[in-house]
Amino acid sequence: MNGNIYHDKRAQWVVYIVFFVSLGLIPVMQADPFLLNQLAVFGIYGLLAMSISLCWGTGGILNLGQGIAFGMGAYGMAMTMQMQSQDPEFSPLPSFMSTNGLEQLPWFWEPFWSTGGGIFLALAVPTIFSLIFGALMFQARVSGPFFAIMSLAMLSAFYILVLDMQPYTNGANGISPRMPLEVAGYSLDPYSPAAYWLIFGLLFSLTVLAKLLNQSKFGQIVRALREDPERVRFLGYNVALYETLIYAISAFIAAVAGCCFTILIQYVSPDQFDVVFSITMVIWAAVGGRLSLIGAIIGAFLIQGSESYLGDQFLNSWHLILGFFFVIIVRFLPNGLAGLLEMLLAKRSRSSTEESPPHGRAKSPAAANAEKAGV
Amino acid sequence: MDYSWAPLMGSLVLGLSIASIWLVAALGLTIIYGTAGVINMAHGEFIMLGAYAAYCAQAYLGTPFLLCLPISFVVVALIGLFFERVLIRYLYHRPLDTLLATWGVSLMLTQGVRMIFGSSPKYVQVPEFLSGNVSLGIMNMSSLRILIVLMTVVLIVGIWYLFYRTYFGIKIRAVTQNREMAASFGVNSERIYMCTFALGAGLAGVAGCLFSALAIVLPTMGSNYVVESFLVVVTGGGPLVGSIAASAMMGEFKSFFSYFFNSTFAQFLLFVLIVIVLRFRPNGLFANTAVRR
Amino acid sequence: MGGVLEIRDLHKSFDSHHVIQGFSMDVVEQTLSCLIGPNGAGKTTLMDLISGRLKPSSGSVRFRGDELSGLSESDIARRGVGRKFQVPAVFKELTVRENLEIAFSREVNPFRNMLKFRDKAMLAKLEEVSVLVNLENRLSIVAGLLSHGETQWLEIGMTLMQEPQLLLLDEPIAGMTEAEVDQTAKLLREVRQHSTLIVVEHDMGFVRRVADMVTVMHMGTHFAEGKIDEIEANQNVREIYLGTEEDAA
Amino acid sequence: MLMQMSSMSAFYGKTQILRDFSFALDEGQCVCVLGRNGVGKTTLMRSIMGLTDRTTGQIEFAGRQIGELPTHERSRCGIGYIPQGRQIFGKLSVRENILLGSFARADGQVEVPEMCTSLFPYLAENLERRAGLLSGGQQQQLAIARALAVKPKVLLLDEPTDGIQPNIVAEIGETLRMLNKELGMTLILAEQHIKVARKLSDRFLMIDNGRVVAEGDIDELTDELVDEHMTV
Amino acid sequence: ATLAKGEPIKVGILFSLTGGLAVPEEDSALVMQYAIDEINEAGGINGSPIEPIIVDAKSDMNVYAQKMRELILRDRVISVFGCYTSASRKAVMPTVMSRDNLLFYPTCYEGKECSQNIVCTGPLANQHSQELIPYMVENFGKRVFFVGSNYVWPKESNKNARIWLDDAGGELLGEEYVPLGSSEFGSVLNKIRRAKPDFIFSTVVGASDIAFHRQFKQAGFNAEDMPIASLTTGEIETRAMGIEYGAGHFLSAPYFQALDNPTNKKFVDGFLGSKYGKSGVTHYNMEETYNSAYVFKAAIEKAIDENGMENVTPRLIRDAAAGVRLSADVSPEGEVWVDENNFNTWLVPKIGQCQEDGSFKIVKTADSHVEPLPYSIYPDAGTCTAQGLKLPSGSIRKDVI
Ligand SMILES: Nc1ncnc2c1ncn2[C@@H]1O[C@H](COP(=O)(O)OP(=O)(O)OP(=O)(O)O)[C@@H](O)[C@H]1O
Ligand SMILES: Nc1ncnc2c1ncn2[C@@H]1O[C@H](COP(=O)(O)OP(=O)(O)OP(=O)(O)O)[C@@H](O)[C@H]1O
Ligand SMILES: [Mg+2]
Ligand SMILES: [Mg+2]
Repeated sequence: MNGNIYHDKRAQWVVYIVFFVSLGLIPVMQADPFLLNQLAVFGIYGLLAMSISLCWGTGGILNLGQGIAFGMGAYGMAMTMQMQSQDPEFSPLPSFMSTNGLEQLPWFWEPFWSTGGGIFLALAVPTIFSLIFGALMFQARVSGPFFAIMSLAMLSAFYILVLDMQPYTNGANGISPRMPLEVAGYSLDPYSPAAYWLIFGLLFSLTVLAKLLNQSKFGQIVRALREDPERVRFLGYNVALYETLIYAISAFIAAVAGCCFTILIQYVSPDQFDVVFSITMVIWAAVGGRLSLIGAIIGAFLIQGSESYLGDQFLNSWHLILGFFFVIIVRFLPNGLAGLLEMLLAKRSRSSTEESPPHGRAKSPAAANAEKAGV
Repeated sequence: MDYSWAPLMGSLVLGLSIASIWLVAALGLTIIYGTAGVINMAHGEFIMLGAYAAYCAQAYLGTPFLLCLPISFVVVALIGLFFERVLIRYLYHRPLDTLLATWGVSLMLTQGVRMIFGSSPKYVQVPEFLSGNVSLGIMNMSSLRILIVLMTVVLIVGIWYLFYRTYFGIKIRAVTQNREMAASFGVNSERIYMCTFALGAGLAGVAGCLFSALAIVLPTMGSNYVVESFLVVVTGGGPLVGSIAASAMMGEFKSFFSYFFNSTFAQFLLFVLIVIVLRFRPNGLFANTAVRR
Repeated sequence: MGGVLEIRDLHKSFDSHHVIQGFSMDVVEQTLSCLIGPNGAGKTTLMDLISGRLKPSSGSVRFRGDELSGLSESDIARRGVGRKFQVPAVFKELTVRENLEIAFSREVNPFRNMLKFRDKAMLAKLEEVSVLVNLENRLSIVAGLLSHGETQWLEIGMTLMQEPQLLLLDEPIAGMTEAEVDQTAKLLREVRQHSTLIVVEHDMGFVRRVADMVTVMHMGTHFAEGKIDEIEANQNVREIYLGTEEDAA
Repeated sequence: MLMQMSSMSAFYGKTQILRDFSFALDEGQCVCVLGRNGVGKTTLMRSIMGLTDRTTGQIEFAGRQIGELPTHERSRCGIGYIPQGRQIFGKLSVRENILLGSFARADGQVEVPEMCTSLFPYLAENLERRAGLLSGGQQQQLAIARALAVKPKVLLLDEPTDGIQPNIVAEIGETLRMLNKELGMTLILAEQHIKVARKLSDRFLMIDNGRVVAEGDIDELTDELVDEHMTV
Repeated sequence: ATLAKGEPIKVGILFSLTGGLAVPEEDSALVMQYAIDEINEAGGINGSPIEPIIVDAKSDMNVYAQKMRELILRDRVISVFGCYTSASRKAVMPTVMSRDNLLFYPTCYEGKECSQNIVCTGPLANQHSQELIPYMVENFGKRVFFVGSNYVWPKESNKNARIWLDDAGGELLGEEYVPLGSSEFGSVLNKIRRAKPDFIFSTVVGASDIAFHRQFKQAGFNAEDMPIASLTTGEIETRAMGIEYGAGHFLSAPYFQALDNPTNKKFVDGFLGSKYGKSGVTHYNMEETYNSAYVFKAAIEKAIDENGMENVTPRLIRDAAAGVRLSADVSPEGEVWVDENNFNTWLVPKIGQCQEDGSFKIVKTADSHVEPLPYSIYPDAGTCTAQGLKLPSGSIRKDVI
């Protein structure tokens, strides 16, 4: 199985380059604002799927509450953009606050007057929250399904909190800043190639960084603790710390995605904290292949793309199809489409080298081998 | 507001009612998780199916409400059985994957029901004596809620009897503890898992039938119960007593928090409280300490 | 006679079941002590207590003067206590090389490890250890595909990568062939040059070959201690563990 | 011929434990399976019960091919299993443990058999105790009682004296002898203690590295053989 | 989006056909298709048929926003009909405004918006309770308890209601909000029991509303002693909860199925007889949606007349909608017209009481049309004009949402 090109690091980087170069070229060939905007939104979904892949695929931490970081990032950015459109002298108060009986800007809104400060908070707050929540959970050795359910519960708690704190969040109506984000005097039209480049650049650089992280010693240790945290502990590593970090890094990526989302859509609502949306992220990663960063990204593209384009024809049965497809993937392809590719490549390399597998029916060596390098 | 003891008693009783609602919703989940270790994300949809089964029985056969309870049980148990056979049984050794796969099932069930019945709410009629109210001095409770409490007690006693007083129960507990050894003594563990899953699904069906009278019958109604059910099971740690204790705790806290704050914020506080509990008892209140070697 | 490891009046009970009952023991630097005793005597539990997996009910475990009980597993490992499990615990989905690389835990700081891709010191050590445990040709194999003996060796190799000062080995030769056992014995004697070892083993032949000192454990207590000959001659030990000729009649 | 295995191999995952294993057993015999630690004695028992990950080859029992049957049906053919480490159900009561055994009875009767209570008076007196609270020796008695409740044609005993105080070892030895000699029950006994083996069995089967390396009447079990294959 | 003669005029229909909001919205989508069919059969618009593009927003605000982008940018529709909750409206408006398209919003809402890209055919908060509160106070007593779902519309409606309540000399005993979608009313009902109000003013929506009415009766309350005056509980809701739970309670709406006029008879018979009428009822929301189609027809025809078919833009349609009047033989609820400044609708609120058979009996009809005032309770905020919100300072802010 040395022959399996799937695990060849150089081949993996080639795939990365081809993938990102072709994505990067799209605005050059296509300037349709809708398409660019939509692809940019898909890019955000890709970021989210990639963050899930990092946390769940590499670290084995199934996080059904990724929407927390995503939503916090989105709200942070929305607050920043909202304050950009407020006038410090004449109308310092967003209109929904006065509706809800506030007379002064709440203290935690103050930093959002500054665009830089706002964006910093939009990224820092979810990351710090994940550090704290992760540390609490992982130090108590909450793991597996229990962690999944707890992250889900935490997500619901946030959903409810954001709904309830109407004076500060505008409740169910969410925040719709009137104007696009303005950075250094330049207004970022969400339908422009510039917005596309921004998202694409982030997706590219964060994915590459995540891939490097996977290949570092850190990534190696995290993959090991996915399999047997106990053993890693006895090797002298602080498992809770590692788990917390990979969880927080993944949350940070989701927060970045959240920020971008608001830039593109100019709207946030508690639905960012919706349980179904967070589970959908997991579906993207599962379908694409949770062990592969790029697989997860492609999973997001495939599912959201088909939802957008098949959706209208299959209006009534889309969920039925999605559910069925997902069940099939989980049942037969636990490592998603990337796992399928790996298996096919393994078969090819084996038949070409005439290397017969050792006896046994359990897992194919390829499956056992899944993710040694984390594509 | 008047903070004397009478309203507090009122919320205590209300807490009991909320607890029984959550517990009856969580019973099926508890059994499935406790026995087979499967996290059944489609549980909410099984509840929904129970409600639709009651609706169909009433609309097409004219079955009276109380008779709908066993019908819901049987129908949903059969549906559960089907999914166990075609899907779950391949995943018993992959607990996280059961969670995902059952979520896929839940998507399909919601959409399937919507395609058959449409997304408008369905109406289940309850007999006159259940749409009233019983007043005991300072305490007040609707008869339907009393029925739910009674039904919960009956189901718990039934499950307890089944688990601790029948041969089937010995088999279930044996399989739960050591599947291989149970098989070595003639227990067909596959079939036990299958029956347990069907039983759990059936119990969800009963819950759905009860809820159809309390709230609303919709394809999406399951999601209203599923998170709370999970929390009951997770906080309880798996065994039946755990779920009873957890739901009692959660119901009373919810009721008390709602008394002092509003319902929304009460819900939030409750979730935070559970996170804290889990921080100190990571495997739930009544977890079996498993020996790993 | 002061030791690297001093265990004093250790107690451990599960619910009301007393597994370790007032166990005391000293281990001298650069020796190989064997721990023997009937099944359920509490040997593995003792290992768990030393390595921090279990917290003692009372009593103390001191390693080079530091109290260990109360520290976390990783802290204890950081102090130089390595451990091999009774049921081999390697990362089956990773390659042999990766298993060994991960075990090299001189650097545990996650932030520094994020920047670590190639580590000279680690490569040198890996080279050394893989030869020592005879896995130098199997480095790119997924650990799940190794034979049982190789898996045992891999785990020993992993503990060696940790560069431990005190090495706890729980039944290291279970499932090994005669030749492998020989090699393991040789290996352990070599390791003893710079580390202290505690080995739990049922195979008396092996014990005889490697042990400097033998400690017998029985029902959670320190039952007997001495050189192998003394132990084998000890009537009480024969009775509880080794068996006596008379019984056979 | 009660049981016959031919060219059987057993695997855990990809690791092969038993290699080309063959042996036959007559009714009423007591065969002792000997071998060092980890040679595959337990695996042999488990492959008879169908508990390994994969087994190839044939097992014939009481005129029936059972190699393909699921575990629970094998036990119903009349095989009682006393696993290594006892593995009683700690959370069930003593009575429930024994009743569980009788679920595998061919006649479908569910009861605590006479034989169990008369053989093990301690158990008879403590039927409602939680089995997890019993001491090791008592648990071993319970494991035997549970297997007897199957009304088995053959009893598989995996190191039944393992970790048991010497006086109880003698008692158990006595019980097994009685079962075999007086009630005519067939026994397959895995043992590391030669003395126990010599005392109880008619035949022996020496395993090394997953293969049968020697076989014969118990008298043929020479010290040389023991030295060669069971280093002590 | 440009039009050509004879080619279909594409419009978007954006409602939730699945999910929790599907209950009211799916019917709106159906009635919209019915209206479009009706218009097309009558010759379409200037000879061009209307082509509806129906999408499902899945009760998810992100999907509303996403689908709105698809409709406007990809499908290039000239207008969109849709949304129900305020949240969904807020979700789509940034897109609608930035692409200068037009949303027809056919339901009741709280107001306090002044966007130049929206036309609303439902009642505003001020139109809703103007008649209802005084009527209830007069007939049942002064003590009232407010219950609502926890979001903006109920809160704003309650603010409005409080003003009418003060006018009528009523007393507010308590105000409770339950989470959207929640079906647990135990603690709210306990609080009501303690407060002993004369009637309840309810702005609970959706599935919660049904649970509320059921548990209200089950808790031993009844409509004779303590009726619920609701802004939402119409024919659909009543049928879903069971008529016995709805009977006796009150609803304020501009339209009831039971309205007795020939246009309504034609609408009810026609709709229920069509392939879209499977639900068996018509409902105020549906009627408002139906009307929005005719407002659109009138406006686009006017825009075509004035500018020529090729030049029509969503903006021109919106401008043309100012003052559009639907006469009593088009609008089932009776004559209505679109305000020239704020593009909400002048209408006649009515109060109905649910009967034993589930139909509503009109117990009161407002004497005249009520003016839509989006800023009625925020007089300091300014007034809404066609160009934008005119601040007290005199300056104009556009796109205020
Ligand atoms: N977590 C636990 N809970 C309850 N009892 C336990 C636990 N761990 C071990 N025991 C009990 O403690 C006793 C000692 O176990 P231990 O594993 O230390 O024995 P050992 O000497 O290593 O035996 P072996 O030679 O079989 O490995 C046994 O009776 C075992 O059942
Ligand atoms: N579940 C398993 N997975 C993988 N390998 C296993 C498993 N169980 C046992 N083995 C290995 O199979 C080999 C044979 O084990 P087995 O338990 O049959 O030995 P044994 O002869 O019974 O030894 P003992 O005298 O210690 O009981 C051992 O090397 C053991 O490590
Ligand atoms: Mg041990
Ligand atoms: Mg064994």
